[in-house]
Amino acid sequence: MDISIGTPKALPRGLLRSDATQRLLAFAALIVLIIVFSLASPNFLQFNNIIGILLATAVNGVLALGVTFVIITGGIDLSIGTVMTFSAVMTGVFITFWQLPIPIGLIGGIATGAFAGFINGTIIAKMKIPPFIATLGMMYVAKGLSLVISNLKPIYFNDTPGFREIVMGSALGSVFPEVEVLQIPNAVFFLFGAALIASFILGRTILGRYTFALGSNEEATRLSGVNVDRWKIAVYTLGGVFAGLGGVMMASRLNSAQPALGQGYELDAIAAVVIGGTSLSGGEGTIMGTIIGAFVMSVLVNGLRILSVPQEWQTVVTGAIVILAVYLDILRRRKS
Amino acid sequence: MDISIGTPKALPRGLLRSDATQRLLAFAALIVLIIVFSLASPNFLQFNNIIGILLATAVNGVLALGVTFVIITGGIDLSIGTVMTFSAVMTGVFITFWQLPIPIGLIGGIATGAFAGFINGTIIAKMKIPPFIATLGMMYVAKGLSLVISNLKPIYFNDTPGFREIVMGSALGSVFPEVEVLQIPNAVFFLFGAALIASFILGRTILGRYTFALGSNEEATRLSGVNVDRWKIAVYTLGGVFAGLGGVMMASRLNSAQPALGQGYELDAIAAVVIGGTSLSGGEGTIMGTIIGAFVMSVLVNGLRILSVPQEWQTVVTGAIVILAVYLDILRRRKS
Amino acid sequence: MSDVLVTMEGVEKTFPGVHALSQCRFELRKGEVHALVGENGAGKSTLMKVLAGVYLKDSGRILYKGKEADIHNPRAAQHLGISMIHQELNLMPHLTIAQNIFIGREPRQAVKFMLDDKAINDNTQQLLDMLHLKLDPRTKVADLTVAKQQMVEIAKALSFNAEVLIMDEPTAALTEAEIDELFRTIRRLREQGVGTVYITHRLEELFLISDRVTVMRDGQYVGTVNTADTNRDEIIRMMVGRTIYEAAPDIPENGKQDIVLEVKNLNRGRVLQNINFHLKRGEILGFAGLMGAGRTEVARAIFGADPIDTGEIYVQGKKAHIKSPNDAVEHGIGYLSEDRKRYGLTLGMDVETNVVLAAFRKFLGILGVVNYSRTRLTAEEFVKTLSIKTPSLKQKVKNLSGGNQQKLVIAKWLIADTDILIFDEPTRGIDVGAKSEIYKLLNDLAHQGKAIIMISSELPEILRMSHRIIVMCEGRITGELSSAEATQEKIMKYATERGGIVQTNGAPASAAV
Amino acid sequence: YAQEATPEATEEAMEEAAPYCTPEIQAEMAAMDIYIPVISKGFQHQFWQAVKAGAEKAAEDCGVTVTFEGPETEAMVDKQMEMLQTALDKQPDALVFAALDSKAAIPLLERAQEEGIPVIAFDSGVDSDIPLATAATNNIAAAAAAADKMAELIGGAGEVAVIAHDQTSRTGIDRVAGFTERIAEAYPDITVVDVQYGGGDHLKSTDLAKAIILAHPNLKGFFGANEGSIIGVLNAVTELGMEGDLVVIGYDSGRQQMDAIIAGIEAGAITQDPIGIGYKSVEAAVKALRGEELDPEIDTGFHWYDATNIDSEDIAPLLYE
Ligand SMILES: Nc1ncnc2c1ncn2[C@@H]1O[C@H](COP(=O)(O)OP(=O)(O)OP(=O)(O)O)[C@@H](O)[C@H]1O
Ligand SMILES: Nc1ncnc2c1ncn2[C@@H]1O[C@H](COP(=O)(O)OP(=O)(O)OP(=O)(O)O)[C@@H](O)[C@H]1O
Ligand SMILES: [Mg+2]
Ligand SMILES: [Mg+2]
Repeated sequence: MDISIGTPKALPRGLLRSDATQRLLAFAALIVLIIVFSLASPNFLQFNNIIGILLATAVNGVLALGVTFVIITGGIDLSIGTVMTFSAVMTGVFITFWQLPIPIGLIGGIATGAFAGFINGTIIAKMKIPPFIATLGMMYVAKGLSLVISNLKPIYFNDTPGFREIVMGSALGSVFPEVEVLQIPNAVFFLFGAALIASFILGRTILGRYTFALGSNEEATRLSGVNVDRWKIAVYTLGGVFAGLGGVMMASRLNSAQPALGQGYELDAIAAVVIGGTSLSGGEGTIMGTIIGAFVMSVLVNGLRILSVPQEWQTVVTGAIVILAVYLDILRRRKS
Repeated sequence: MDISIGTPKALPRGLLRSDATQRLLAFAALIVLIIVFSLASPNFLQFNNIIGILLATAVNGVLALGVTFVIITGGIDLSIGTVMTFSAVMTGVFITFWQLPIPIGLIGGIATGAFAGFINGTIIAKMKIPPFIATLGMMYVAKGLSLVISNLKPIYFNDTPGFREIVMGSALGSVFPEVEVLQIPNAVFFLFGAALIASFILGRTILGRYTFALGSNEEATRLSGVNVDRWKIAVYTLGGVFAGLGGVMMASRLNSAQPALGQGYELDAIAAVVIGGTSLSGGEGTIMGTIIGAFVMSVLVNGLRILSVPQEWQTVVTGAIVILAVYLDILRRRKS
Repeated sequence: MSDVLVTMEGVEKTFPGVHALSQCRFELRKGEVHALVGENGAGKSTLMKVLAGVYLKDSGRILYKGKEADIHNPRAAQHLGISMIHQELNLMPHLTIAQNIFIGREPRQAVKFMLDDKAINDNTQQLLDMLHLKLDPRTKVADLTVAKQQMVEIAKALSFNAEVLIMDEPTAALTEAEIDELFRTIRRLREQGVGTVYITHRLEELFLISDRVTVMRDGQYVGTVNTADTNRDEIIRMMVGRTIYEAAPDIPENGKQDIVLEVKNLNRGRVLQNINFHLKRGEILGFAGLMGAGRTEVARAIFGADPIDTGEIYVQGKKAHIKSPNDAVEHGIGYLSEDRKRYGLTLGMDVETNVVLAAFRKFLGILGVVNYSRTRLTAEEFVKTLSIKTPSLKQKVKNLSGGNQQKLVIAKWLIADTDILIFDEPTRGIDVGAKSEIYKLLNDLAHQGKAIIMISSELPEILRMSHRIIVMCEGRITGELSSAEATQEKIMKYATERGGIVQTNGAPASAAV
Repeated sequence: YAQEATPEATEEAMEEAAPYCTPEIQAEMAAMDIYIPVISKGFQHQFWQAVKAGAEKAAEDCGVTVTFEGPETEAMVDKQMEMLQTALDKQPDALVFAALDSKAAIPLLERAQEEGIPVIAFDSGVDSDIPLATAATNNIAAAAAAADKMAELIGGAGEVAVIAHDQTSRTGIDRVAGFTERIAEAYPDITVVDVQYGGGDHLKSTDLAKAIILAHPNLKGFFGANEGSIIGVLNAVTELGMEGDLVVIGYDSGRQQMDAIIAGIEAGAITQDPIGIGYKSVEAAVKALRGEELDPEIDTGFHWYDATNIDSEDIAPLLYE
């Protein structure tokens, strides 16, 4: 009886193979959207609009990267939206109020996110509070603190020359000033850089391995002698790092920290992750999928806007597409 | 060891007993809050403010009742906030636009909620889409449709005499017009009536049993020959019924259907459910707990307002209390 | 220094409502296989979980190599060299075999936080080769059958090079060839001085593998004997405190009975090919075969748990359209799955709800109101009949021992009162006493006119219980035997037309583990 | 059409700027321990913070205590009702209130009337005669003035677009309607090609404005109907390198908008007098408490400002960073 795995070496590696299919299919959905919108409006595929889409994806994409880790562990993070804001506000405090140098301000902003994530993780791992509740609480706390610290006023970076250029400048473009298509804002590279790092962490490091293990069977992971609490905290902290990165990117793009913003961003990020094929029940997911999911969301929103679809209908369509995208992914899995 | 049934009749029924402890402890937390606020402000315990708290709890409480069922199955419903609004808007369409009689309008509003819940359930059960995503999609769809149908404007019931009195009138008070403490608005009775019905369904009917069974082990329930799809749809539909009831109560209270309202209510309702000791992983929960949880939320908000705590700090405190309340519940469970 | 590895003394452990261990003791020596036996719920798993750091003892002492040891978590146990294979599978289904085996101690690359997946896979391959397992380290565990997952667990436990190896019913999901391989491995370890604790309900295994036997009853230590100085009956007496009369059940002739279930040309992918058979009233039809033969798949297909590609099912002569378990129950078919925790029980709910779960419709009043006094009476009755050990009807099922959980599943289907019952591995993980009760029950049910399919990997059980035996291999039915003509040899011939998971040319492994 | 967009009412409002609360009144009020809750339509936005600042200034000048609160978004009608109810439960001496939905608020205002609590409305009126006075900006007229400016600056013809904060809130509706209706009735050669809503979220408004600009290559002007919206438009223009190509007109103030006006990226904006709104409302409440007759309409006015008058005495005090 041929019980074992047939011709194991002939097959591509199981995990990789299923990833590849997943990417392909989510990617196909993205392509379909792009084709539909390009046909519907000549303005869709212009260079500037593409850059616009890339920029619109940048912050949500970075947030979604962090949430991907959390969701793979089987958890959820509702606080990333307001933690992002909190990080932006703290960046403002460091740079504008305390006049610290930009790099330190940026690191401080990201560290703020990491700290909030660390608290999330600690509450979840040590106090055994379900992630939904712990991060819901953090959502409120970060939101309130952002308002308190900023004294309910935006913090501007107008007196910090070069701050806006951090994500809106084009390092690549400035090397080739005459080539228009290379005038790509740094934000785009931030997004892809962050994705590469996330991909590396998830696929090649011990943290990535435990991320999957926690989501697959936490109790078994614990019984294997893994300090699951510590790794869970690490995962939420990492989620916070990405939220912090999103915060400084947001601050740089708006050249200000807007304390009242942020709530609702978590849902967009979670939707991106799930559209990208990461299962909410944990144990599986890919960074590539998340990036594609983030693009599906922003292409959709952008395309509907380009077509001047009334806002209320945009909302309806977005809802339907979120369900549809996930349904396609589920159909694909059922087949395979 | 005690072989076989021991002394079943001597013990109170296990389920009831654990409920009782739960109620007691969540109740204790509520009492502590009330005592603290009464000491801090003489205005807190006045009749009008108590009525205010009851009213503030009514809609959120009713929503939370529906979510309790959903959460016990191990699911989640993010759409109840906007489905509530959608129901309110449809009530407005029925009564104000189509001039249907009030009772039909109310039933229509509740049926709207039930229908949205039915769609949720169908997407979840038949398309196998995770509840988080299905109801996230429904959240957007219901929000968009409310705006589309109402044409972005509130629908007023000013031409429908008696509509506001449905929840804001006091049937009890009108029987004893001279007794001030009996001037309790009907909304309060709606809340407790709905809670009694919910409690009955959850504790005494087959739907309630299957709600628990689904949350405890869906696959085992299916393999016991239970038509889990059908019961899951029933649970989400029931959740929709309560959202619809919340919608007509909201409409009656504001004497108008406000189409832009609603998002965010789901989080308050979920928080109430979880504070009340219902586990997000499904399989356990009580209606009494949910009601207490809803009161914890509204007493907290009301008390902070009465104390004129700055709003941004209210947000911080709310976040912290949500975590704390759940933590207390977890501590209690760990002990028992 | 003596050769005693572990001494446990006066160990106490209580769970809410259950005094699981009282004044328990246990001793393990170097280079011995020490069997631990006892009825379901006797506390075997609990005692060993205390040793492995999964549960904290309430009081008592654990000496490891003569020194008092503080084992407060699984990692602490691992550091001491104690490794445990749990009764329930403890694997991460989304990870590969290799990743599962090396979880928590992954080889790293030069940069410390980076994984060395090549090393993981190579090491795992060696390990699997040593156990003669034809598995690819890169396969996801979710894609393996229960048996193969069990072998992965065993490989994992061995990979620790532990000095104390605890195996909690490792053979419950394994077939003969795999068990042989496992025993070879255990003997090899014994030579290397490893102390093995071996928990099992298959008493015949004691005499194949163990040096000493410790018996537990109701959370208490009963006694320890040298295997060579004892016999099966004595052990059973120690376990249950009485002698069990193991008469072979009578098999009434039932050739003239009507056919209640007929399956025609059932196909489902490569897993089920052309399944044809029938089942008569009052008959016990045994399904034999090696693991992965497709018996569970047949059952699930008939029960509507999995969709089928083609094929027809006739119940009482009429064609039945079974699309879901709900349809199946309506047609009078019940199915007891082989994995009770995952598929049989709502573990977080109480005993009462679980036993009536498949038959709620019988206890309804108007408006779907459940008649609780009737569900309680029924549950009480069945808990008594099957002597299910539970402190009350309101006890959560997850707190019952494995064997009692299994009885609960049986009770559930008895209450549902379906005419056709499919028992998938009904005695897996069940103690001798309970086993003979279940045999008797099956027999009684057949006498009452129920039609029973019994899937089992234990050949003696199949031979003893069945009127007729169908043997499967690779998703096909390869033979049918009447009870008169059936022998172990004939069944094995049909069941092993090709090699199993263990290579048949398994050279005695000489490499050190 | 009107070159000078400021209606006379505004001039009037500016004239009677002499503070009402003298030190004597301050002392008198302080002795009575007066408490006046201010229930606003929001609290997180700059505009409301400016109103709050004005209210607190008046409270200080008049020797009363105020608290300021408002729901998070202008959709939260019921939350505002709860705030109003709680405020009444605190047994205040007077109430200052900006209704999100004036009809919904009436029952509670009736309760205030019964309890003899004077009510002052601000920002937008309440459909009732309970409020003794209303301190408000006429948003429709203000947005119409913006439309006039827009028409003037783009030369009376071409495509323009609008981004507003909210499609259901009173201010959102009024400003969009004021702008688009004025264009429709007075400037047949101008088309409003798109109206979209960014929720007042700077980032979303930025992406939104960008998409609109790219979808309408012939766009000549862009109106942002509140601070978050106009910042989005400004970011979009800057990110697309189109500074000066579009006539950008904004609303309210805020540091970034003021900088953009000075830099010439934004042609100018309409400002209200949020500080004045807050100040005058509380002041009116004090007047009412002292039994004085009130002018039922306190028009706090709106003003067009641009690079030329941004530092002027009239305008500078109305702006907040
Ligand atoms: N986590 C727990 N919570 C409560 N009770 C428990 C728990 N684990 C085990 N028990 C109880 O402790 C007793 C001993 O259980 P244990 O699992 O050790 O039995 P066992 O001898 O391994 O039985 P089996 O052969 O059926 O596996 C049983 O009565 C069981 O119900
Ligand atoms: N999750 C799975 N993924 C892929 N193949 C599977 C899976 N489960 C079972 N199979 C395959 O299906 C076939 C039939 O397995 P099945 O479990 O029905 O066998 P069985 O005879 O009941 O054996 P067992 O004693 O293990 O229960 C086998 O070839 C097995 O490898
Ligand atoms: Mg056991
Ligand atoms: Mg099987």
